[in-house]
Amino acid sequence: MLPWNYGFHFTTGPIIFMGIFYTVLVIVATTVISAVLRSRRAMREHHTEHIRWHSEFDDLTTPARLCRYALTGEMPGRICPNGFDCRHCDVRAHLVAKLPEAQPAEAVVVVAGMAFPTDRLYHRGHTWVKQEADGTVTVGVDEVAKLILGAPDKIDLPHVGRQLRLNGVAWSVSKGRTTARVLAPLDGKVVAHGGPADNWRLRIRPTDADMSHLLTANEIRPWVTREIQRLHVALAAVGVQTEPGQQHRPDIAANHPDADLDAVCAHMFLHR
Amino acid sequence: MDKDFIARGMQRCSTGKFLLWLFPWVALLIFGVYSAALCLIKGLNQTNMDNRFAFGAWIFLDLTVIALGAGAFFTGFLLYILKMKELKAVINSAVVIGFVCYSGAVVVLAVDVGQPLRAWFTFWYPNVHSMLTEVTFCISCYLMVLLIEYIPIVLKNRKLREIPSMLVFEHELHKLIYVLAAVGTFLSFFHQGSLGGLYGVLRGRPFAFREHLGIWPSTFFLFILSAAAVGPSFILLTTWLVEKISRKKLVPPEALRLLGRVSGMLLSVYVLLKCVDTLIWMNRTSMVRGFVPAQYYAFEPFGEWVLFAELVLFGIVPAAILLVPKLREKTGWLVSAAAMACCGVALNRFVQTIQTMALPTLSFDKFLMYTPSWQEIGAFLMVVAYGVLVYSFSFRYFELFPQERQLRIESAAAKPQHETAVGGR
Amino acid sequence: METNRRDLLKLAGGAAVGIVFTPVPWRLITDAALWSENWPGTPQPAHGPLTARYTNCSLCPAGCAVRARCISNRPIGMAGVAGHPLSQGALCALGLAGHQAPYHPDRLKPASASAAPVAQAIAKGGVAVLDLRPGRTASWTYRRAMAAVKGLYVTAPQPLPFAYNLSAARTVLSIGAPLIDGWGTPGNVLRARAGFHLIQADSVESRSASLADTWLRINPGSEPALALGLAQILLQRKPKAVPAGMAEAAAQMTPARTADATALSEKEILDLADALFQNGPSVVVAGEAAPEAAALNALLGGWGQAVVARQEAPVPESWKTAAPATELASVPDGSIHTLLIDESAPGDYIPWGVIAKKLARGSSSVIVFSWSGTGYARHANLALPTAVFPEALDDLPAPADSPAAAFRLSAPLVEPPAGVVNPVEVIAKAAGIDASAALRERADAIHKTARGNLFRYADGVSTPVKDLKPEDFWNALNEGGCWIDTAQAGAPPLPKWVPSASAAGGADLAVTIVERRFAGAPGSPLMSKVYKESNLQLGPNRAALNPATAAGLGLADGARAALTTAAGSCEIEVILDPAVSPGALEVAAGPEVLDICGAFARAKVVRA
Amino acid sequence: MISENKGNKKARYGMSIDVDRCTGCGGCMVACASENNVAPANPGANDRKGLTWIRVFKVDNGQEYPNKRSVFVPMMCQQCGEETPCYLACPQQAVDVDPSTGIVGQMPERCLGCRYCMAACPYHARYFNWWDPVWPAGMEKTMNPDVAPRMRGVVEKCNFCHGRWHAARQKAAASGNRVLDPADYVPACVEACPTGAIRFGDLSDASTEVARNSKTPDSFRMLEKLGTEPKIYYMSKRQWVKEIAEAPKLTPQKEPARG
Repeated sequence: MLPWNYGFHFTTGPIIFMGIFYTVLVIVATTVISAVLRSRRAMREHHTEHIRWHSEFDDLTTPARLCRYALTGEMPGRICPNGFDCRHCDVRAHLVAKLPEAQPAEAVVVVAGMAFPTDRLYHRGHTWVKQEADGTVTVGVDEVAKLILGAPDKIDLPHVGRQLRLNGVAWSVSKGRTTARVLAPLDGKVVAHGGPADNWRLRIRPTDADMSHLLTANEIRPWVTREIQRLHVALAAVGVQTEPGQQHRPDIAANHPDADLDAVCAHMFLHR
Repeated sequence: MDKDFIARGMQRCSTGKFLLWLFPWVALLIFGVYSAALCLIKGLNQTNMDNRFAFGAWIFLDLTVIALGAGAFFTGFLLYILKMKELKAVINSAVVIGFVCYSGAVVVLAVDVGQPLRAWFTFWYPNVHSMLTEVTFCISCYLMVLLIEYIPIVLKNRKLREIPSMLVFEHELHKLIYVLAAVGTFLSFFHQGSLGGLYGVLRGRPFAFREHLGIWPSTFFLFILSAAAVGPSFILLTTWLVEKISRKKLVPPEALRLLGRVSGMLLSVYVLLKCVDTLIWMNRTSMVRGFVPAQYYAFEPFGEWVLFAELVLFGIVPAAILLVPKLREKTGWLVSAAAMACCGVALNRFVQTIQTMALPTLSFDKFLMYTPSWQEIGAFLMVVAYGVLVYSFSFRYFELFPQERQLRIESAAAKPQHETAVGGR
Repeated sequence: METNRRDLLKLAGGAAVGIVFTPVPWRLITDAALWSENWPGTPQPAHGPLTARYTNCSLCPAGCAVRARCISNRPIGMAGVAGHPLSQGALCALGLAGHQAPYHPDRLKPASASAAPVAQAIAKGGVAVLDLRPGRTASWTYRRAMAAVKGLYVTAPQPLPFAYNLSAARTVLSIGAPLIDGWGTPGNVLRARAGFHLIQADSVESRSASLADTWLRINPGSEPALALGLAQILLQRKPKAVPAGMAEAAAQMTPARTADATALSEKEILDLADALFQNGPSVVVAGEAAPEAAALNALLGGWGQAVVARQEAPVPESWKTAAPATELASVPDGSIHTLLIDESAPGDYIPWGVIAKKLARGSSSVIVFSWSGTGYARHANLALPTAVFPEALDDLPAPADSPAAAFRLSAPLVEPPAGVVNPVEVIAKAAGIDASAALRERADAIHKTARGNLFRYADGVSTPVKDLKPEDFWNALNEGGCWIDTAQAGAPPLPKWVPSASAAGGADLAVTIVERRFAGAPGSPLMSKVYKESNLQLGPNRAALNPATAAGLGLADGARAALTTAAGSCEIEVILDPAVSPGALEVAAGPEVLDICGAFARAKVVRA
Repeated sequence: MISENKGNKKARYGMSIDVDRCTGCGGCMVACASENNVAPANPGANDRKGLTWIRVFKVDNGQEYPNKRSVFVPMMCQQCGEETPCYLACPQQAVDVDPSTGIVGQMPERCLGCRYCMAACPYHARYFNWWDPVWPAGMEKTMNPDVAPRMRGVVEKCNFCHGRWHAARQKAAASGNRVLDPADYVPACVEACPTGAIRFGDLSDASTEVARNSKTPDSFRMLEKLGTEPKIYYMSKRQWVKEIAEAPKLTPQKEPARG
């Protein structure tokens, strides 16, 4: 084991053998220690939300991870490699340059009886972002979210002043036995809380003005169509069958109290 | 309560049903712990081993279990080093199986030695000439690696990942997992090899002794190959079994077929080399030492059929099945061939350990038989029960098959569409 | 520069890390391991000065000379005494670990049992002493004591009236005798072995059979027939002396009949007779067929040379009025009221049934002096624990292979435990005679003859007795010495022809008993090495059968079975051995087996 | 261990055993057990679980009566000289080969009890302590203080009476000698053998009886073709006895040897 131990001889055999053994130990120890150090740094630098999102994004099903251009049919079947952060995506930059964005045709896009105003941008986690005059943004949940959860029993909003991270948890919503986490659509600091009456939840001062990762008016229809399909599949997987062409009545959570809506929420709100 | 620990979107049976499933295994575990405790407290006189049959059922089962557990390192190697992405579907399960096999084997070894409290002497005063030293060092290092590889699987549990530090550590560790996979592959190569070397170096046992290549006997390399060949087969087999027991689709069929193909390729290379090795051993190695090989098979019940079964029935036949794509497509053939490959390696380990011990070396020796005592069987069943329990808990609370959710969603998606199509007509 | 607490802590931390890179902690761990290497409960023998002490082993009648390696005077190892005229430096397995005999688990525990009943019984009358090792000084004391109380001194059987001089023999026929495995003085036999041709007639492949020049596998129980058949042939060659009654008995035993009885061919029998006749001097040694063998010896050329009159060491004149020795067989049945058995010096084990017949019905009592709980103590009304070798002082008569008279002491090497009784003292005292100095008296009587030499073990020097003072002679005997007579022994008186009793049993298996030496004396617990931890010798209560015989009885190797004879039944373990004659049973001597198997016994074996 | 005998003449201790003279009395087995503090058999022990550093086997020529012949063959550690199988097997250096004596030593206090050495030994000369050693009350007083008793769960074997070698060496050192007096170092079995069948001495010294015996045409070693170079030489004038040293013959259901 050690040069000063019984039976250790400075000959080739023991030196090679123990050399390999200690090398292995050092490599394993280094790996674990560096993982510990890196996690400590990540914790210190508040990368938790970022890491959570990326680790969960990898575990999402394939249809949930489709690129926005796959939704619109420009790049069929493409899986987003960036965790829905298009701000630094080369493909998007390339496509934006090639196809200048068309102007929205209508003020409200209606899909399956749900209204999606085009005066705001949409996040894949079913929130919307509306620019306010004072430079802040309003954040609320879209109709799909309301379709699933209806009026929530309990909402846990972040306290004012809290820094939200894009795709981190913005707030959580409870309904019955189900808890869903609503993802933050952008980086920013919470400045005010809203309520059901205001039709918005948070007012945020963004820390990054780039909102190119959010869906725009022309993408709403293909996206929502796809989301409704996903919802049907998710409901089917927990035993809530939908007749072809049938639409769900709002507040699915209340209509199907026995179904495992946890799984459906995770599926639709993009978390596990 | 229990439900909160099960990942969202995973369908698991009710707590009551789970407890019902656990009950027989826990009972078996208690019986096994009692058996092992008898061996530890009263000594190895509780076994039917003796001075001539110094190694018995435990060593045979250890060697088999470790060969089957090779799936962990080899799947890791294929996934992280050779980048066979399909295998991501089974890697977590492979790691748990590897962990269960190795830790179980180490527990049995601890019972098997006469003075378990002196186990650390091997590290303190290692004899580098001994194959067992190599085995001990590599197995303990690899068990450590497996334990570290198991950590991210545990930390991904629904409740644990709510703790930010756990989440972050899991993420950071997982990023470095290829280092551990590489180290694990290196260690596994050596200890699978040295387990083979364990018997191949026994100059005093011409039945086991083999020609050396460098410092290692040929069995060193054959054990590596055979372990690498059946490791994937065993993963295939267990995955299929878990699918049957849980009545769920857990991995895409392509992953299983890939495992089968890899297994088949390696198995055919192994069987070929094993045949060459057997011929050299029969015509040279053994003869030079004055031992006529035919004599090894002159004692019932270990006749020539053992050799035939090992090489042909459980060697060439499963290799051929696994190499034919048409047969691989059919689950029945695939699983049967994998099971045969596993039997083949178990038979090989049996021949190496038990037959070696049973055969006489001196002209006035008897051919010996030995039947394990109930304590020996109990102690091994303890490990089996332990393995099933660890795996059951892991399957229930951790995501052993990352594609399970996706497959479930896919099958849910496929159903209404199919119905629509029918309705449409 | 100022040092603060932080600096000190840093220093301590640095030192701790630094120490890890020095050998110190690792050496400490290694040394800690050394301490942990002691396993609790394992005895640690004490050290002390090493010395050699000498005595004679009294575990069996051979009485081999012993050199004991002692630590602080405790014997820790035994070895033979090189150059000893009788034991020739050899020691058997029993003697090599004889110093451990006192610790055998079967030893009778010294209890508070009092010897008072002995005195009461002797006072009542009708008492008999059974001496299993006659010829000792203790035997003389018993005879004197019995003479004083009109009791009976019983032996069984009487020692042969002749002794063998094997070194003078050129051919030795052993009829079922364990010649090489324990007969006579092992060292003496082994030394003479090179000079004679050994023919072993044995129904099993005993160790003597495998080491013999010729092994004749005879039917078990046919030993007397072989002796008679040989006598029939030899009688035709006009021997000088013929024992009375022999010619008549042998006349019927033609070679054809002998061949029929023994399973040998006629030619083999004639060849055997020729070998004995032509390659003389020849002697015959027998186990159970001793009477026939004795008579047969008289027909051979060895009579008077290789077979001589047996000599006994001189005894004081005053002892010669003692009671005569009576053979157990000639004691009337049901006549003994109180039987005192001295098993402290074991010899041949007499089946209990033979003894029990002699006891008076109803009111008899048996008092056994023994160290072992496995012998007659099982049948006794009172078992009194005695000392065992090397705790007791006793003397050893010359064995059957010593042509000269001899006298040696088994001097104690260790103290006997408290609570043991000395049978000689107890019986002498109860009979009212003083025998406390009997051994010394006898030594003086020997010294007075001024004959013979004293062989001293410590230096291996032989000194004529006439050159020694009585005191020195006595001391030398106590410190390890052996007196050997120089007087020439003549031809023994012609024996009378007495046919062996043979047991009837028809189709039952004929029993051959081996390893008789273990029967009376358990010896060292380490004897387990030769019969339990290995199969070298047949262990107690194990029986070997020919595989064919066993198959006929439905017995497999290792089966438990019941051995049943006319006298009773006991449990045995069966092992298979093709060397055993079909229809025969080789069984290791043990008190349970011997109790039910007399000479030429026949037995049934039934699976348990 | 290596430096201990530096400068001394290297010895190669060995034995010659004349099997024609062995009577199978078992004296060597008992003397060995007594010398080396081997405990008596546990009640559960049998011939496969016992402790017999030297064990005498009764070996026959495989024939039926009247051609059947048997010999007694004492088997102990054969003190292999080359590629010592047990030495190479032991994972923690509990087996050593003393270069100054050629004796294969066993350190039970170092032994883990893995029994790999037992699997490695072709002579079955190694024994495992299946039970706690138990000496009947009082018998510990007869134990040899020069030999440490072993504990349950370790392997032990013949070491040519290491205790006696040690004592002889101390005696030689005390009188200023560098070489031991051969009369001082005689293993217990050699001393006990009543027929002198076992001889002991330095094989590298041509003047010793063992060295001469080892070179006679009658001498042979067990399984010599394995190349383990044992230092126990057996001797017999009979051809069939010499053949017992070779590999088992093709007689499957051969009668088991007693021993």
